[in-house]
Amino acid sequence: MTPHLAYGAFSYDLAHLLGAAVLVLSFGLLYQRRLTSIIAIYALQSVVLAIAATWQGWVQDSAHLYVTALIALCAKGVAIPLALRNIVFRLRIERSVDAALGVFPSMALGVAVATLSILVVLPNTIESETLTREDLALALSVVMLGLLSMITRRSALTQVIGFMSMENGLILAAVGLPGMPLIVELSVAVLVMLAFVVFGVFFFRIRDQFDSLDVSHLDRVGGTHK
Amino acid sequence: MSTIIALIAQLLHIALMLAAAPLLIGLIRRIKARLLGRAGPSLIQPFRDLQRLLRKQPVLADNASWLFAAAPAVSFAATLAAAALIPSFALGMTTAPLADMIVIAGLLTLSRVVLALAGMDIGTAFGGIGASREMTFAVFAEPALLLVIFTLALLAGSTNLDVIATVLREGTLGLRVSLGLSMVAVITIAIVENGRIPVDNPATHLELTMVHEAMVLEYSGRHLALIEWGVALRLLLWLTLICTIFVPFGSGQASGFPPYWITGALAWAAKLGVLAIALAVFESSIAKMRVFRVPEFLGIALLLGVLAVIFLFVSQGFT
Amino acid sequence: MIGELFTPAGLVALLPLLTGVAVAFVPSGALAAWLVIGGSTAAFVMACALPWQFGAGQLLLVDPLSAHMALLTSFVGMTTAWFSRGYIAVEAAAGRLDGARLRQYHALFLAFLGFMLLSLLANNLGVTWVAIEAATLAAVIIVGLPRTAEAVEASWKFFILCGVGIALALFGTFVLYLAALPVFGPGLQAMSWSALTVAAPQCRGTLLNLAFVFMLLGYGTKAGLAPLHTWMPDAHAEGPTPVSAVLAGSILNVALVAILRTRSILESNAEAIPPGPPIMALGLLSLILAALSLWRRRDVKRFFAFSTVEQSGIAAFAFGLGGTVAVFAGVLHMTLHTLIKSAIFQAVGRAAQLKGGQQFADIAGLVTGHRALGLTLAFGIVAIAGLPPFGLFTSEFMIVMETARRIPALSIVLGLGLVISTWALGARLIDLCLGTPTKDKGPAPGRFALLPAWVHLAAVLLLGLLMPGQVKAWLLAIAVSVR
Amino acid sequence: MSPDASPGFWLTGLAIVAGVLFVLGLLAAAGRVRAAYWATLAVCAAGAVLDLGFLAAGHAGPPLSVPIGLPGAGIQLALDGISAFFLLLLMLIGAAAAATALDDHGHYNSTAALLPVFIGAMTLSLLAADAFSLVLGFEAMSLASFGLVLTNHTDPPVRSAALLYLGMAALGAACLIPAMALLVHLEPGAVDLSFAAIREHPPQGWRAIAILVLVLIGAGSKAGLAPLHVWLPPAHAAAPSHVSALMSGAMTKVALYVIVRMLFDLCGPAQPIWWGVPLMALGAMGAVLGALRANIEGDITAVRACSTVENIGLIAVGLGLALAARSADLPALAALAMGGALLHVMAHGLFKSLLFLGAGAALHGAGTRALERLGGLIHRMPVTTGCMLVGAACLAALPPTSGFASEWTLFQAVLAGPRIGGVALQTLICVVALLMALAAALAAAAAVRLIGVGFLGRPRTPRTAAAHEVGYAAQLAMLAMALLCLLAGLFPGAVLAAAAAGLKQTVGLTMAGRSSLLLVTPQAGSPGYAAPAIAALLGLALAGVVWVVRRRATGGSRRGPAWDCGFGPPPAWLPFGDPITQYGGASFGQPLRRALGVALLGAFELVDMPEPGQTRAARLIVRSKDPASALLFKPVARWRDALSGYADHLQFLTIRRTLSVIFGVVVLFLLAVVLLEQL
Repeated sequence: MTPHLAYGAFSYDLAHLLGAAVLVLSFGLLYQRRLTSIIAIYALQSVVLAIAATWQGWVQDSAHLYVTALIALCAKGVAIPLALRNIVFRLRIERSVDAALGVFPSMALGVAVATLSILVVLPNTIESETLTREDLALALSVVMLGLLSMITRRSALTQVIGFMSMENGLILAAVGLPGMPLIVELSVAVLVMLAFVVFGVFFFRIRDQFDSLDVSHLDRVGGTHK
Repeated sequence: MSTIIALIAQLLHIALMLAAAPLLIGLIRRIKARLLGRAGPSLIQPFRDLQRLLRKQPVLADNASWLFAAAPAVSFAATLAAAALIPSFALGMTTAPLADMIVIAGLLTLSRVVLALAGMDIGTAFGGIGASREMTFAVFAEPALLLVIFTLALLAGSTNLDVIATVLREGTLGLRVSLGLSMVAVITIAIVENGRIPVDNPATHLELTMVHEAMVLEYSGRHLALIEWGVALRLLLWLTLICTIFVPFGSGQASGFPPYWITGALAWAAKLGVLAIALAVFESSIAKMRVFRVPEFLGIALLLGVLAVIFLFVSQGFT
Repeated sequence: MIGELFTPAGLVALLPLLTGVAVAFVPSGALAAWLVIGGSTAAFVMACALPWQFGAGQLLLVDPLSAHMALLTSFVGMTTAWFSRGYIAVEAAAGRLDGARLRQYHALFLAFLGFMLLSLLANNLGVTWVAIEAATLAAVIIVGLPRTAEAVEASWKFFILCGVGIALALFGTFVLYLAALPVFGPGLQAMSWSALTVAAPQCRGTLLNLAFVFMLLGYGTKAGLAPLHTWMPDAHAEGPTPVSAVLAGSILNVALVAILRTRSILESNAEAIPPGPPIMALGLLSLILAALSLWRRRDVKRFFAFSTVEQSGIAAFAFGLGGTVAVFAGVLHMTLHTLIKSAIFQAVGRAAQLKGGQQFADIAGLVTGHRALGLTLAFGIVAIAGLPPFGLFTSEFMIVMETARRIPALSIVLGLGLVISTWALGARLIDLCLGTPTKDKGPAPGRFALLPAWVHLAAVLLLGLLMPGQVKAWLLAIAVSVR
Repeated sequence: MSPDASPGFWLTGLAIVAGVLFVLGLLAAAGRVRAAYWATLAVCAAGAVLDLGFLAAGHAGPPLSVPIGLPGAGIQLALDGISAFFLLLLMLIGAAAAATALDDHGHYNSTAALLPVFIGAMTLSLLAADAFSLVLGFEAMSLASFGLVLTNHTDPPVRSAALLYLGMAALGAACLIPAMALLVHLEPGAVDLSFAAIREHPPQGWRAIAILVLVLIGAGSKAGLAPLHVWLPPAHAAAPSHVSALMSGAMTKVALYVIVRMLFDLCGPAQPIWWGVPLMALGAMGAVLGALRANIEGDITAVRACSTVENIGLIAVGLGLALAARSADLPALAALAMGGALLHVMAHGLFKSLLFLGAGAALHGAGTRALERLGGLIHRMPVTTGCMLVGAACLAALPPTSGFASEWTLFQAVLAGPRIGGVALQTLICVVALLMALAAALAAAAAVRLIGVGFLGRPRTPRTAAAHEVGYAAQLAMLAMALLCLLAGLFPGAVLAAAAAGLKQTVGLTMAGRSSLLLVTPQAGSPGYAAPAIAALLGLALAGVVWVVRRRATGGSRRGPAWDCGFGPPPAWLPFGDPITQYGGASFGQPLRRALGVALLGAFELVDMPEPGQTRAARLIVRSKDPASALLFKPVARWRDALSGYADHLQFLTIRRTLSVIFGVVVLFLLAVVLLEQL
């Protein structure tokens, strides 16, 4: 019985609502086929995540969570989407995404995965706090959906975004855990990784797929070395 | 005392074998000649041939090695040793404890191998042909022989020829299918081992059909004499073997009263005579077969041998 | 908490990191190389003191396992630094690395080493994770350094796959924390290895299962367990050899240690599913897959990367098998493999420089041409193939023996994999070291260029057949502590 | 057991011998080649003496612990009858090989580093008294011989042979270690790997069967037991001859020793009768296969290697029979079969190494090992040829040589085999006897072919015509081996006496009362085989013949061109006549090839006859393939390649597909967790 459950139903409802919103948004990511709007949805998801973090911070009254929320808001909600948008225009990537898997199958798969993750989490945590339980289930589904959207799309940017929404899922899980220590450090570390991805996409001029690096512009010092 | 008698019997036996071998050849030649309507040479013609050959000085090929010169003696000695082990007119001679059938087979192989090597020593094509075919035939003859030995060993409980002959002479075993089968097998093997028709023709002059003759083609003088004598001795040896195993009746006991030896010797001579006639008739009634059919011919002997052993297992539930 | 970094134990990780920062600002390549040697040597020296300062802080955990692994890693780091100096000099001379990248290389080398040591010594799941991630990022950059298309692609693949992998591991970390929550309540306690190991029985088994799945798969990716191993061959093959030499042994050790610890947590919890079978399954799969893949390789470094996957599989299998003997053998196997593999990579790197190519087609007849180099490589391959008199024979004997005693059927599969791999290794041994030598295109290594490799092989020989009693007791203590 | 608790003097000495041999490798690596060979020779001789001392006076003492090996545990060495018997053979052959290597036949020097190690490793596996040291020695042996096979590694066939060889070695280890593990009884707590502990808990049920299979694969592959013998001919042909002598004479015997040790000693007598069947069946099969191939191969080393397969088969039959008889509680028969097997071990070890040394001499003196290029060596290399004749006589099992003595004993055992009972088994034994006889006869043919084509006749190449005798050390080594062969042939009883302790230990009964120095008998009191008497009989007959000829015949002889049915004397430009006109290896083997080879080896011959007007010579091309390699080895290689192809797909997936694999694995594991928790 940790103190913050004393806040009763409302806190639970709102946290649950926010988590659910994040999940729904990742379904949206899975569904959406236009790059720009995918980026927009990602930004929205990050914002919702930030709100969720704030709310948790208020519920658990821990200052760390506010920092996390701030990071989520600034970096993922604003900076990264802008950078991606920039890349899209710079590299003139065509806006429509070709999917390796049709809309319906991927959605169905997504639903299945979400169900699976709920199945995995819920019976496990009967005696733990309902809030945590729900949150973990949602977070896991978000992670899995992110992975799913990485493999159902051929376009590199959407894969990158899938990766990032995976990280969102992680942060969601983290903020859900009462008194999670080192949360700031962890989210910073995650952020660094995201920065790497974006940098990589930009640096390697990745247009259509992860695998198709365009390294023609790199100075081939000792290109024979192999 | 008895050992002395046994030794005497032994020496007598060896002398008899040495003497009877050419005689047997003469006998067979004569019978065949008669069957072909010719007068034929006298019985002691082979002795005369041996004499003449011994008197001639041999001619060695230029690149003949010591092995070539030594081979006839060794081969003959091996055959003689084998012959010494096979009881002719009396059982229980001095060498009886040594008369193991596998050893006898080994000694015969020894004499064959030595001659085969000698055949290859000059490096002529014919020597090679002869040696190769001789060894090939042996490859099929020896397993068949071993199966016969197997049967006999199962019946007599030993591979010692003397023991086997004693057991069979008592006749307690009665007539057995296995024995019949083995006898056919042994006769087949004997024909091959002695290079008689239909496998090989000792009297041929067409080199390509030769086996044994091709192998010893380069020999002359005393060497050839030893070889001829050895061949005769081997034929006698095989016929005696057949007699000793399958018709052991009438043979005396070396340690026994010497006059019984006479009866034994007579019985032996009679058996040999019959076999000689049978052989002559058989040889003059069929044609020589192609070399590559000989393995099949021997294969039959082999199967008969297997059959004999299996029959034993089934018949008396051998344990 | 940060204060612990300045304890002797903390310095083991801190010194290389600080030196790395320093190196980043040193213009001269030669000086940088010496600094690298200094930093790694300092780390090793500090690590030598670890066995006398067991204890668990908030940040750092010094128990037999971590002390052993830190000692090993820092040792390999040191020898590799020595080797790297000569090797990189040749690379720079050949113009494959220019000044700026040379500096990056040296700095990142130290960062890589430092973060690995930190993750080994960390007592906090979060810190472990962060350190591993940092080490990964450093390695990614180094692998990409040659800037050839292949290298860049390799590093990109490395990054994406391991990124996803450790994301999963992070989720596992969270769940583990949640599982420990009811025991300790919110706070650092619930994330510390030492506390978790003690309190495992009271943790929620069902949550532990979930955590275990993610930890295993997440860190399994880094440990190169099939089928999550595909990044490893490319990374090893394309990166600069010194790093792949360290990579080969150490990064997977780090991951394996994390898996091992998780396993021992689950073991001691009654209601959790037994963690052994899944680990064994992944281990066997890696063994078989890698052994088969060995037959198709044309690139020498890729070839040995696959043998790394195989060895990692064997070690994982041993850990999955559990029990004092198996864990003992597993730790021994891990240790020896790290030593041998870095020795091999050192020899291979030299050979590649000598023959101007790292394809099997380029390298042949080393023993005839360059006796020392050829024999070093030959002995290395013999050792990695698990043939006597080298140590892997002992450890593999123990593992197979233990398997056959407890799960006989599996010992056949294990043996099959070992046969296939030994066979392939033998084939390549013949190709590389024997036959008519190919012509040299590069500088031959100096007389003592391979001294580190010799030291490694000598150590392996000693540990294999003449293990001193103290060392045995030491390894036994480890086995008992994580059994 | 000895009253004193200290490991015996002999054991300690032999342990030191093994250690010194390992050190000698380093000495040779340091460049002191001749010194190393001399030392090896001396050490092996000393080892032989020590071993004889043990056989004569020693008793199996407590094992000797050496602090090397498994962490903390160390290894144990022990010496008992069975290992001492094999050790004697090893030491003799080792000394001969080292002596031969003393005068460097081309590349013998480059084997100096590994040869002592090889012998030492074999010694270790013979002295081993616990599971680890046995496997350690076995593997070290394989590794050392692998290196030795690679001596002239620049030609491809050698490399491929060595590779196949290494594969078999790895297979051996992968089978022996589990077998050992199954022998070690299951008890929680410390595992005791020592043989003493293993003997106390003989395996039963499926464990025993698994052990039997594993040992047959693991050690049988090393021994060259069919159908895993395929590696043997190429490996022996690839190695330098003195190494082949060791491999064929000693190493295969060490593998047999492992079979004996594990199946007879460690598994205990309480095993079903059918245990002997696989050994008998495989042995007979391999005997015929090997002997037949010996009549077809064209390289004299390969011929010997194939006949090794044959002899190993014969020994295996003996071992199998002994197993069956022991289980049927017929100790006398078991002792007879085991005695025959051990006798053949000794005989084959001696004459086969002699033959290999001779092959090395031929290679050195005449520059080739191909039958089609040799010939007429009897004139140029009298000593070598003489020794080869002795060896070939043993190979052909001619009385009164050692080969005949051992095969006679084996045959006696097989002929008495039906006493074990059961018509099925009896029929099997009958067939086995048939196959054994066939193999023996084939071996005789092979021996004649070997000597007749390779050493007699006319030289086939100028190089052969100019052949020269080998160095004195090699000659002495061959002469010594030949002498040993003759002695072992004349006094098989002595060899059986040396094996007595081993027999007692494995089948619980010695040949005492059935074998004296002069006589070996199947049953007590019955007539048997008296080698000296037979020899004497032969000698007397020979003396008599010579005497008669001397007295009656005209002495001396004239030389002249060969008659050869009227072919003229050779022309001046072909002093030996046209070599093609004499029988070669292929032509000698032709009848057998047609009669058996077509069926068993899929042999076929192809006459390459030039068109009229072409000047090139006609050629006879003969091909044959070993069924084992066609039915077993090639498919395995194919599967391996196919599987590695599939495994490779995974490596070259795109990143996206790889991620899907990860995703799949995660989902799989989560599903598993769900299911496990629902249960």
